[in-house]
Amino acid sequence: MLTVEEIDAGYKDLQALWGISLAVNEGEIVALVGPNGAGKTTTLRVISGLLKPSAGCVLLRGRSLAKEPAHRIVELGISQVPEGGRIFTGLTVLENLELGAFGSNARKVKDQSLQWVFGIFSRLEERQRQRAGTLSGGERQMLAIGRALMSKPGLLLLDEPSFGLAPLLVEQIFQMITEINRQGVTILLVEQNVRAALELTQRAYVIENGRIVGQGSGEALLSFESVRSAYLGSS
Amino acid sequence: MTGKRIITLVLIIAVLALLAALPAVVSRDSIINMAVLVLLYVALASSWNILGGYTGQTNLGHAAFFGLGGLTTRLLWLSAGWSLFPSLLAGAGAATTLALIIGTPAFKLKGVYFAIGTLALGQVLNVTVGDMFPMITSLPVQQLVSYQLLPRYYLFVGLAVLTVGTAYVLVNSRLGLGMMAVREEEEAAESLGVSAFRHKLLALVVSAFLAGLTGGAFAFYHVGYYPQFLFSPVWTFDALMMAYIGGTGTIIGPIIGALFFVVAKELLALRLVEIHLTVFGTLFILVVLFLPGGFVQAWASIRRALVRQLGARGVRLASRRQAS
Amino acid sequence: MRSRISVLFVLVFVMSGLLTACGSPTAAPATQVPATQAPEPTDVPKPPTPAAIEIGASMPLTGKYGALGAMVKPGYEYAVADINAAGGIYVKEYDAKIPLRLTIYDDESDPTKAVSKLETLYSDQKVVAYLGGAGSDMHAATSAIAEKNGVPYCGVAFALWQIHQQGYRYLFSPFPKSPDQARDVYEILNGLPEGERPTKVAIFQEKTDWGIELGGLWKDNAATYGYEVVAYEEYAPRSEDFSGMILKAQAAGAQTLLAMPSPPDGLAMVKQMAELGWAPEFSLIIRAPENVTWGETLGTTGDYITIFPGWHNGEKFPGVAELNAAYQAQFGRPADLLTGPAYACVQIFADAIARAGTLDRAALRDAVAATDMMTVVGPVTFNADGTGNVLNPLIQWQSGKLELVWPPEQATADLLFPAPAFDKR
Amino acid sequence: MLGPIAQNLVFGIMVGGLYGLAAVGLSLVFGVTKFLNVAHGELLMLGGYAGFWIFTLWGVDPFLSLPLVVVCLVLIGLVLYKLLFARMVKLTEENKIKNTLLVGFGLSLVFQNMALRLWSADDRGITTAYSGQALTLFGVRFPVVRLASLAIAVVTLLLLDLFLHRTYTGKAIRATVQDWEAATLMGIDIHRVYLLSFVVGAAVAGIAGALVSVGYSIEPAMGLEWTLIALIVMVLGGLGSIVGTFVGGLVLGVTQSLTSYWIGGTYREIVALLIFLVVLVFRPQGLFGSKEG
Repeated sequence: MLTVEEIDAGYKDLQALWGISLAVNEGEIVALVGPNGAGKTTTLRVISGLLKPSAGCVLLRGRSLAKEPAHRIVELGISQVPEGGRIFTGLTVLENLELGAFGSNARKVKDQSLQWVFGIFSRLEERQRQRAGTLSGGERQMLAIGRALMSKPGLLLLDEPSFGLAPLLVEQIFQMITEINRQGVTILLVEQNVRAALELTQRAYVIENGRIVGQGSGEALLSFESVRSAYLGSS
Repeated sequence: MTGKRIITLVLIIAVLALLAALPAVVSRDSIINMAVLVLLYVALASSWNILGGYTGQTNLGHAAFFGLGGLTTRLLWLSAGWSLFPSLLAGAGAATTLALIIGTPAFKLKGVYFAIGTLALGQVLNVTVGDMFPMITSLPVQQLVSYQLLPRYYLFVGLAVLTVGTAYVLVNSRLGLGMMAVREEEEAAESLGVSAFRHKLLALVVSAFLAGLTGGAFAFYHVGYYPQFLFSPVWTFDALMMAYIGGTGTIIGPIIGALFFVVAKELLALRLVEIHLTVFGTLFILVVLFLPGGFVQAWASIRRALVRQLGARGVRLASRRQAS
Repeated sequence: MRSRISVLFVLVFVMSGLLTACGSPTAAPATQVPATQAPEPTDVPKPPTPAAIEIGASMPLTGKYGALGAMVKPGYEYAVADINAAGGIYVKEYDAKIPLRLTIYDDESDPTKAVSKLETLYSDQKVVAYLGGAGSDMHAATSAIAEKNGVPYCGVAFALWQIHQQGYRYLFSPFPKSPDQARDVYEILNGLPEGERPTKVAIFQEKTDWGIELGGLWKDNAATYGYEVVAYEEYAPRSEDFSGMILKAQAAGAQTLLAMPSPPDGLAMVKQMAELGWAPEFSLIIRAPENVTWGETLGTTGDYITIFPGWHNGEKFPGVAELNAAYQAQFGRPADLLTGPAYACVQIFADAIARAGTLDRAALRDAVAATDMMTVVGPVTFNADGTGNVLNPLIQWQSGKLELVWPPEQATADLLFPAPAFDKR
Repeated sequence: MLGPIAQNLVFGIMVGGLYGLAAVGLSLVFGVTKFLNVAHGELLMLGGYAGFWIFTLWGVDPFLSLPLVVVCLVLIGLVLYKLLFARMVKLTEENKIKNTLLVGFGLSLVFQNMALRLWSADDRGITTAYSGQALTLFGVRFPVVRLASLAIAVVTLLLLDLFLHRTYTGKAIRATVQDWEAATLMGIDIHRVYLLSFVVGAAVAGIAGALVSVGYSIEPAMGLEWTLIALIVMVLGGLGSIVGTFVGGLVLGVTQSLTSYWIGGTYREIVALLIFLVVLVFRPQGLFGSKEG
């Protein structure tokens, strides 16, 4: 479904990604793991078009996204949940969700999508009239994911959905992610919580210093020595 | 001593020599007058740049310091009969005092709130001075008859040198590093033990002192004006434009900005009486569009491009040599 | 290295300070280029005749005084054109008629720019006389430059009297001043039958030097002429809202309004007077209603207001008709209020140059001081302080037109009094 | 005693409404785009001249011609955005403020001189047949022109508020104000949002200018003063709140009027500015601004 080929990218004079290649197949959950500053978020930004690569290309179902501006890529079916959620705190929960369905196609089926999202995150339905700024950390993350789902994406990019959440909540969020995937949404997940991520996913890529250094099935990687020592610590 | 530094030093000496010799080279008062204006704006824009450029606090009330310095100096020098240098110092002192008074409340404000807060503060002084001193201040006839431009010119030379020199010394000191750290990331600076407030206040005080001195020099230079005139927000905006168009946060930026601003505007005003402002406005927009970071940044990128090109050619030459 | 640069800065600063303090030793008047040679023995050949007599003006063509500058500028230009059409001015020193050359710069209503423009005129064009701009702040700055450079200066469009009391020798202004305006208004009102006079006076004083001067004189003179100031309100220039002042004047039962607002203030003031239903029987509003667009902008609301403008194109002096004709041809209306006085300034200089017989500035200054001539603003002589003895006409907006209503021998219409309520105009 | 004060209050509210309207346009543009367009006062001036021109050339009532004025300013806004401001979108916030300030400064010079050539430096204004009329209620006079101006200001404000809160585009604008990158991830084309806000800001400035030409007067050099007022009111109300900005304008207008009645006309500006500063010291985010933004 998504193919990333030999991407170089960076900010100003600082190159952050070096020849990144990865592929996500329809229906999969794929994780991208690695230490802080390895280039995980940058990779997602390239895929969603916020950052244009200096070399290489991103293909969605074989179609190049090189010339598409970020807001068009959403309409083409890639939706990103940015790190920290970045919900619109000054707007209500409902308004946040509505904005998720901003694209013209998504807007036509807005009410349907809303029911779908409320089905997954029932808490959001209860709080739909509230200002998003008043939500708790877990609710904010749910809203961020729900908002991304409103565009009816084929591919959902999740950037650190577990960040800053209590372990219990993390488990809950991951269950919901599995549920979303089960309902037919392909997922590319960036996580620092490597163990949780690898348990969840079929396949994973390991990124370090802007380069892909390993890949394999989740379980295989869990037993991958360098991954073990580097990210799972002594446990 | 690196080669680059020697070049800088030679350039500085050359500019200073030129400034010193200018009156001997040109005998026309109009040129000296224009030079006075350039130097005045060099001092004003450089003093603004200390707080606005290096410390990242956009002060839109700079005219208040300039005006207060001018007002105090003029009153002491002209009305109270003080001699010039004590009056100038008193003017700068008055501006500094104002800076100390307003510093604490002003730096509670961040970003655009600070900018507009200082703007309002400047306007308070502007209106108050207009109200309290509605009368013109003109030089008395005896002084007019014996008015000499050259001492005034040299005062402005000294002032511009002092301002630029202070800015240079300051930004190359530990304090200057702290100021720039505050500009880049206030919280990060705090976490490194850099007190944002103290650095901002220091920058404000130095900036106000120099602006006050500049105002005082203007008071010594100008034959007749209303005291309120020095408090007009236009002084602030002019200084800010010059720093911006030259390049904020650099020593040379405000100097180039002032030179461009004054000379271009003056020459246009003399040649195109009817449409000079339209032309200047358009020119200004074009400069901003094509050199978005100001002259200094544009020069830097041109140089980078040149170096890259030369470097590439160098490589090509080298490889050709190897091939042959 | 860094410290070396710092030391350099300090050194230069100290040196320049010394230069400033001692007055530069090289500060010999290299700039004092003599405009002409001193008179010489007759056997020496005459100095070469200059191609033109240079005169110059720095005036506000843009900025807040732009409207005033626009009225003054054509006055200078027509006068110069008329004199040159007659071949120029005969200067005895050269035994030749020399044309005038007028250089005009825009100072953007900014006194600093005005100063630099005058310095340019002095050092580049080497002008023998300055023509003034407009607006009292501008004159205050520029007349000081004239004094400094020793260049005769003729300025109109300012009634400020104080400026003439500083001992300036080169400043001349053939224009009515505050004391005239403060006296004449009561003289005119006392021409009305006793019992009909609007004796309760409200003064709206702008807090500027001229406002303070004129407002104070109006107040001081009131009692002498049998008037009572029932409301005296000060305001800062550029106030949008005058309702507070109007309400007080209205409550005090004022019948006469005396004010000197700038154009935007004057328009706002009169609009709000209409809205609040306060129509004084007599209004003297100097400055704002001089704007040529006053009648067009306010319609009937602007009627009945009187002004001391300094001049009016209905005056019956020689040259006025020709000036009006030229103005009509170019602008489609007779000459504006400030155009005549501006024209007169050039006439005065031309006359003085001819009498002085030289282009020497000091001699020219003495000749101007001795002026006694007829101009488009009537007979002009100067007092020792440089103020002119000139006619101070009163004009009134009547049906959207400016009519000259005083003095009677010049009048083009009668003074309309009392003014009716605004909705009855 | 109460009568004059009430009367004074009426005038204060009316002038405050204009301050508010002038600031609302600036606040919208700044909030969304972080463009600090210091030529805002000049846009106001152009709006004033547009109304004035339509009135003198065709005799169209200044209130009826407002839609035309809006069209003019929308066009001007479009051209300015496409020609100049669109190039600033990609800059960092700090550079955006800097560069737009510089461009705005250049523009203000150009517009001032254009106006000077087109309409001369004379002060102009619109006086209609009903200009001096006033409704009297409990002894207080309500000048019809000012009443209508205030009504238009309020309606403009309410429409703007409805637009921002009830329409999809409006919500997209508000989302962009908060986090333009997250907004992009929603599929919002921020270029269009910027363009729209800029144009709407220009249109609101135009309306304010036309109302100024009816109630007061206009001249080519009026821009700076109105830009300063708009900046101060924008911050007084607090960024990010349209209604707050408008209320900030009312507060300023009323303070000025009451000051000039009670303390004296010379102090109206000083007192208002001091109150503004005091507000800032105690509420550094303005009257209605939230710290969250």
